[in-house]
Amino acid sequence: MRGGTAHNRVLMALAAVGFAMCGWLPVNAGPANDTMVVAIEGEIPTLDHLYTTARDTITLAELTDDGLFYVDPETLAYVPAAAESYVQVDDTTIDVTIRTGVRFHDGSPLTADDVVYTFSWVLDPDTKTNRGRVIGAWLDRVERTGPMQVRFHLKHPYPLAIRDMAFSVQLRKKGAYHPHGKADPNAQAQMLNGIGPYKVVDFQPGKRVTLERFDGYYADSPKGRPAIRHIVFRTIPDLSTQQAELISGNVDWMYNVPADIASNLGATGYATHLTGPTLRVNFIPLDAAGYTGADNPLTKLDVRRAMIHAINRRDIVKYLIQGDAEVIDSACHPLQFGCEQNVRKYPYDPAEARRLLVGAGYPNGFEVELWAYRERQAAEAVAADLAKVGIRVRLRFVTLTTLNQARKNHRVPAFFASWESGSTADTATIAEVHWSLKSDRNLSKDAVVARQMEAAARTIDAEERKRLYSAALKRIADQAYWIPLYTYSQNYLVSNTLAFPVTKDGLPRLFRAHWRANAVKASN
Amino acid sequence: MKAPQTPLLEVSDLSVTLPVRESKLHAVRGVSFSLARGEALGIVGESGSGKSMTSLALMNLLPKSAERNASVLRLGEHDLLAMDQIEFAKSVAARRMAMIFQEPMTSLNPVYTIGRQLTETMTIHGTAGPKEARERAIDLLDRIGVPDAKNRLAQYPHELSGGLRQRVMIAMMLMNAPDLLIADEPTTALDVTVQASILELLAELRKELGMALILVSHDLGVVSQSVDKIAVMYAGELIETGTVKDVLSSPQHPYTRGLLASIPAPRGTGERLPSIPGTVPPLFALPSGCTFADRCSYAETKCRAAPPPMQSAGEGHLYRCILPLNTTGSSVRTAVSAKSQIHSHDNGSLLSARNVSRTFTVRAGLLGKGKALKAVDDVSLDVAQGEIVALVGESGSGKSTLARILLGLQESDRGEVTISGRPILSISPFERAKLIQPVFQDPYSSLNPRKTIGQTVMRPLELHGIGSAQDRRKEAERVMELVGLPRRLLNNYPPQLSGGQRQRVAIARAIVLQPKILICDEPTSALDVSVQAQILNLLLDLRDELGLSYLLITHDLAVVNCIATRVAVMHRGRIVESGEKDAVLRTPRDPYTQTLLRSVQTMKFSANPRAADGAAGLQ
Amino acid sequence: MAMQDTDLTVKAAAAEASADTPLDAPVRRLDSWREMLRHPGIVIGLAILLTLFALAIFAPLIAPYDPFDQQLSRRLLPPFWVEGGNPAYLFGTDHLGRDYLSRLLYGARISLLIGFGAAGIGCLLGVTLGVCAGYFGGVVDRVVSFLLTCQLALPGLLLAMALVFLIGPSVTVVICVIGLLHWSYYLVVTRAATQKIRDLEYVAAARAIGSNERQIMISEILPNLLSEIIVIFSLEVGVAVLAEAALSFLGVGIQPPTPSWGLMIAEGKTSVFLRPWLIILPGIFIFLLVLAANLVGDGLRDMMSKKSGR
Amino acid sequence: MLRYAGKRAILAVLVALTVSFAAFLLLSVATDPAAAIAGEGAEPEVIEQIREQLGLNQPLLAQYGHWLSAISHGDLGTSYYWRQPVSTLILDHLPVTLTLALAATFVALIVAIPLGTIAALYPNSTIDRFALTLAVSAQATPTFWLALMLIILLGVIVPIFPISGDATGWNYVLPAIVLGAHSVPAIMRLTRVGVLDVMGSDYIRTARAKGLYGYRLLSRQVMRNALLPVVSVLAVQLGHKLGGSVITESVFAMNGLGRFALQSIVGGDIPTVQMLVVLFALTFIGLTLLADLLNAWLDPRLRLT
Repeated sequence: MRGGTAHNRVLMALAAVGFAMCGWLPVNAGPANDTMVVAIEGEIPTLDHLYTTARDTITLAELTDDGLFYVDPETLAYVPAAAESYVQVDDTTIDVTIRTGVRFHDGSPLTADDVVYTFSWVLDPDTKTNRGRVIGAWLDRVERTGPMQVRFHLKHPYPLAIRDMAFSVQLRKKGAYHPHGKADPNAQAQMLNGIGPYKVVDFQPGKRVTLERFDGYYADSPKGRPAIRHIVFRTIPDLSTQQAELISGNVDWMYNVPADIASNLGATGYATHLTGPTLRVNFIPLDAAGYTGADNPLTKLDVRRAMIHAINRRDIVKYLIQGDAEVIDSACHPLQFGCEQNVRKYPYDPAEARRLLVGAGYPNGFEVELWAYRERQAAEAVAADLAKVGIRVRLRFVTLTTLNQARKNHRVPAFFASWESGSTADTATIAEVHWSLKSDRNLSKDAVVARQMEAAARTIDAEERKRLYSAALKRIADQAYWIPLYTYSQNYLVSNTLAFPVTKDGLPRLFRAHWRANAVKASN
Repeated sequence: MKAPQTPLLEVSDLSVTLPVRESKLHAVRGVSFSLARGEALGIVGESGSGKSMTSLALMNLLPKSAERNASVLRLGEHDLLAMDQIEFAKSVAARRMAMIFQEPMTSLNPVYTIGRQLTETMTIHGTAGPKEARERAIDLLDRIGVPDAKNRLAQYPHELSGGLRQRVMIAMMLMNAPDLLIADEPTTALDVTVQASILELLAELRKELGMALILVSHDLGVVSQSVDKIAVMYAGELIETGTVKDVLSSPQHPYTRGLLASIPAPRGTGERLPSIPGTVPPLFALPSGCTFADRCSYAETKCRAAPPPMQSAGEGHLYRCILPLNTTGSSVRTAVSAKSQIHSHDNGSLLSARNVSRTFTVRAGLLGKGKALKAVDDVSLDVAQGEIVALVGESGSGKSTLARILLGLQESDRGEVTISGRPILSISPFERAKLIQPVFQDPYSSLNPRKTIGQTVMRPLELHGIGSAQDRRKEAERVMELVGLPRRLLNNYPPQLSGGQRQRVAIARAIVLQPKILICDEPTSALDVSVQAQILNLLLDLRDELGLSYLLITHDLAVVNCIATRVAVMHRGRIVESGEKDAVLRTPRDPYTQTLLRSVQTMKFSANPRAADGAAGLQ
Repeated sequence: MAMQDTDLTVKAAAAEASADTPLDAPVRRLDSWREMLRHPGIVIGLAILLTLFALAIFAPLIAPYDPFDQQLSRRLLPPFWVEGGNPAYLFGTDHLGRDYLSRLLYGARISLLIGFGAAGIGCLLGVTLGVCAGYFGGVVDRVVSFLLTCQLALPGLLLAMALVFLIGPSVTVVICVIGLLHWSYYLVVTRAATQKIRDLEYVAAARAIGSNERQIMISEILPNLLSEIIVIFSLEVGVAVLAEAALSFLGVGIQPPTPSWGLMIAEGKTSVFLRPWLIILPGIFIFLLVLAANLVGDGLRDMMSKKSGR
Repeated sequence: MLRYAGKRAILAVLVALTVSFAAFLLLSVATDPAAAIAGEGAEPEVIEQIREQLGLNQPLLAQYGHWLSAISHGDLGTSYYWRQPVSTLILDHLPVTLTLALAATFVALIVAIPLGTIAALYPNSTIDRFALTLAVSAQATPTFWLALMLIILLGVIVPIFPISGDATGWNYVLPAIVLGAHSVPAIMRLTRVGVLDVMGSDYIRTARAKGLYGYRLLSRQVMRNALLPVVSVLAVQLGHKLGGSVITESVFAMNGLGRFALQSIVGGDIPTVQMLVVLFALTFIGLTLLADLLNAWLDPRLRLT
């Protein structure tokens, strides 16, 4: 059996060589064949959003998957999607009615069983989903109360339950992870059976994902019916190659473009430069807990404060990040609920930084590793600023996976972090994952902050939550656990034939893109 | 001249120049000769004489950059001068005129079968179809004495021995029955016994096919046996030509005389050979006078003024010298005679080998199976004080392995080597170095090119910590003088020296530690005849002055005959015969020794040795 | 032929190396400076190399700015010949507003250091192994040849990437890893040459005067390998520079803010269509350095093969 | 011939074992696959459990033994980064790399061999100088730089060829040129030296004495000898291309094994990298073995050993 399939694969591989050599023609980008080509820098190793937090996969999952709820990108309000409605029965019970007529890509209808199955899978720690821990923190169990009704039992009051259902849990068909009766977490990695507006027709891991508009998509979805028939995600690791492809018309859409390139290229007229706000903030957690060494310099408060003083964040934002970006002082996005702005501030002051370093016993500075997986330029700029006060930064650019691994092994004294909060304007979405004592992103080990953040996340009372966040955020700033950097604006480059509505939360909703009227006409 | 018919080959005023970096090498100048149908001409000369260039020039095989000029160059009805390369290749090469070369090992294409290479000679010219060509090839191989000719065609060159390859080569060139065969040193790379059979074959074929032959060689012996006419070349010029008898029995040019005299001939032990000092000059500038003047003891001022004209010394016997006919014969100084007696070998054996054996395991590759090869098999040998023992054998006879064992550089499997009664392996390398030293064959590889002559000669002293730097320098200078090297060469590097000079340096290095015995492994076989005589004389001189003993390893029986006192003949790892020189050479008992002696190309028409001794420039 | 007895890939490597180095001329010498200075390739190569060396050594004196000095307000200035260029920054500035010329000059230090350092490590390793294998033959030779086969079989760039990535990138690590992966040519060539020299008569003569193995290897054999080693060394300098550039380009080599040419290209390539000079300039520097090293190596080889009469 | 092949094969196995051990050792020491498999935020106990499951707490040699025996049973393991069997991944990425390597080798051959031959036939001529200049320049040009320049020139300014991806045959043109250019110097020099050597050899003198000239001399007597060493080097070059086209594949966004390896390295997926290293080494060994047999077939002298 095994030998047989291996043999077939070899044959297929050989056939592929033949195809490639003969020049089997692919679909081209553009309105002519109704195909939008999306260029992404990273590779997509798996289609299953439950198993990754990679940004490109989130963008993709918006197309292939729906959750029970959806965030309206215009109003940022939570609206029912696969759910028809919900009722908050009490602080810890939510009843959800499932919309009829929702179909999986294989044609089968969505039922309560599927919802229960999905959430049970996510809650089971053995399945090791990426979302499991977050959901498991508040959700106790999900109960089927009718063919189209489910009841969520919460462990404690949780203000973001609907939000988590909207962002974190994409619905799977019952048995999706048990292809042969046996649990297999990889079952949906290669061929996804979702309920989103697009279905996957071809997936070549690390290379391309080809999507086709799902004709069975439910008509009353808040996402609406997509305009473009095919979407192709192509991994083009090299940003310059992406640009080349965009210029020569083989790519329609790219994002995460450095601001200056986006604006300069937009100015040439070859492509359209779009920019929009995001809820993304950038910051650098510092190893105040001494994970990488009990008495490493970062455990000293004055050192951490000196580091913030040393960085000219204003210039970095003004010249490097550009756009709508702003310097932040608090450990959250200013637009987020509970994001206290009245915290201790550390203006750019290299002299003060040096003074603090001398006071902390580092007159000659010290050497420290700064890990980063994106924002190379900003990380370099930060490193250069720190070098000016004598802190010699060794930059380590790695992938997110590697960073996660290293951090888990306590090898990371400081890392250039970027958090998008799942496009949610609530401090809870940044606080939980960064300040929980269980999280390896939390390099402070501060029990007080952890307790306050946790309490805030279990309270529904808005004033009380504000008070808790304010206290925690003030403490964070005071202790300089993070170097807060700046908010971020998202830069897109799209082909001149494409209309793409920029979203407020920075998460691209590609199903809303459509061809410009004149472009379609021209191509016809 | 009463040429009965128009000559087959006519060469007049042939010259070849080769650009070497910025200057030009005048390799061949003003060479003229002619050859009748079926006639055989031998071209003789030392290295650098231009003899090979002349033959290559005839065959259009000169290097691309070379320039060939002549007033007449004609083969039968073909005017070779008027032909371009392609025309020549189509109608003359291998059809009318063919050529065989010195290196049978490399002259056949290793990746094609013999059959293909043989038949190609015909098929490319369209003189025969593949089938006929094949038949002709089998016939020829048969005729030439290649056993099992039919099956040979499928073999590759590397599957044949050197002698067979040379035969295949001859067959290949005779496929189209050419009018003229040029053989450029056809036997030099072969063992003596094979050499004789190839020469015989060439002579037979020539008669049978009525083909003319040009035999190019450095070996007068080889040439004298198989040709009608001889042309002697020196420094790019033809200096004497005539019938074999005329040239060999009454040589006119001082160089020819010297050359003949330098050939080692049997003589009283310890007697020095006549030799010509110096070496052939490379000709970058056209000479203003006689090119031999610098080495000629008869040279006069007018010799250097203008190139000497050709003189006639009888019908068809010409020589390029201003001296009148037969003048050199009478005013002869005889060679310096021996200075001292030969030490008797009563003092017992200095170097002694008893039942020495050595087996090699030849292994192919990392995982290959070993194959035993007996290089030295139960050999016993003695060298007594003052003796010159010659160890004679062909390549592969194990003589070089024996030499390394005797030097203590290699261990024997069985048997024992003693020096002055002490086992050689019990002597420390330093002590051993002061007893026994080697002199090697190849003057080019025996000196480290990265070291000056001074460094090379002083190195043994330095290594042994003898004297101060100054002392060592003085000692080096003394030894250099002893071996006849000018002191100014001390700071030169080996590439700047001639072959003879290098061999002198090698000897200097060997004697600087004042050893008792030298093992000379083919010390002169890479040298020209005239230089060989110089080195042999030096060895004799050193024996007399320093009381050295020699073990002389050689394949050249002439050299043995000339200076050895005792002879041991080695064949396939064993010593098949040994004894006093005269006994072995005159009345050989072992069949191998007999074959060996028969194969030696002795001079036909040998000149009167005394007369030859009186030749020019003898020391 | 000893070659075919030993190993499959050794032969291939030898063949490849022989295209680069005159295997058949182990005893030729390169001591004529005058002759060298008449060879146009060598002259040009040496001139470029010396210039780059001078630039690297005197970078602090020549460079108009500190290569690490970041002026974000002046980032991405074009060079002076492009419209909008500022004559104070001849080659413009990079994405962090650092003077490009200064970074290029300091980059010469890194490239030269890595080129010569890695080639040196490889040389030490390869020559030692090669001479030992060639001289002792037998088991030593077989073991070394086996090692060589293994080394050749390993995918070099991939392994370098993985190792640098795992150990953590720094100049020292990059030098060591590149050096450790580039010794095969030295080995192949010195082994073959040593095998030839080993059997030459002056080595036997040296032994006969009482020299021991070490003395023979150091005093008789090594000096004669010098020409080949210099040729390979200069070619390997080029190879090492390119390897470093490739690693840095892929992000697993030299890390910012160290000015490495490969890294500068990697950093500049995002705006290759808007600011092509950001990659063309360092590209030219890499090209020149490698070209110079190759010209010198080729030239020396050329001279050697001419001397050996090829 | 058979014994020859057998001996080479045994040697190849030995090399493969050594190389795989080296790859295993070098890359195992520095990483902890258990932590990677456990995923983000896993508890230490879970990691320990996985470690036990995978046998990672056993001595290294025992681990190597297990690893090897798994491979010999065709089980190359599952990548935790790609969440797929490694064998599937390799087969998925192989066609692109194979096509690219063959195309690049083809490009190198059609440029290098004629140029090298002509250069050798007319030494020191203009074409010889041109060939040598080309070789030196190609040697000195960083691959990635050439790739970027070609993209700008032939992809954007004069848009003749597609710039990225591996969907059609045309996609392979630029990458093949870039990758091929890398081998041109070596093959060209080798051809040049080979032809030069053969032309100066005694047996070519013999052939000329037989009356062969021009094209017939070249085809009947010269090329087979001159190209013998090229065969070996070609195998080496092809081997390196199969394992070393990381840069080309990255710049041109081709989804071959090279980029797959790079992604696995930076993704910290060391078991996959180990497998790739072994795979490349095996390919290399296989190719050189092939070249050896080819050489033995072309050169009768080798058949004796």
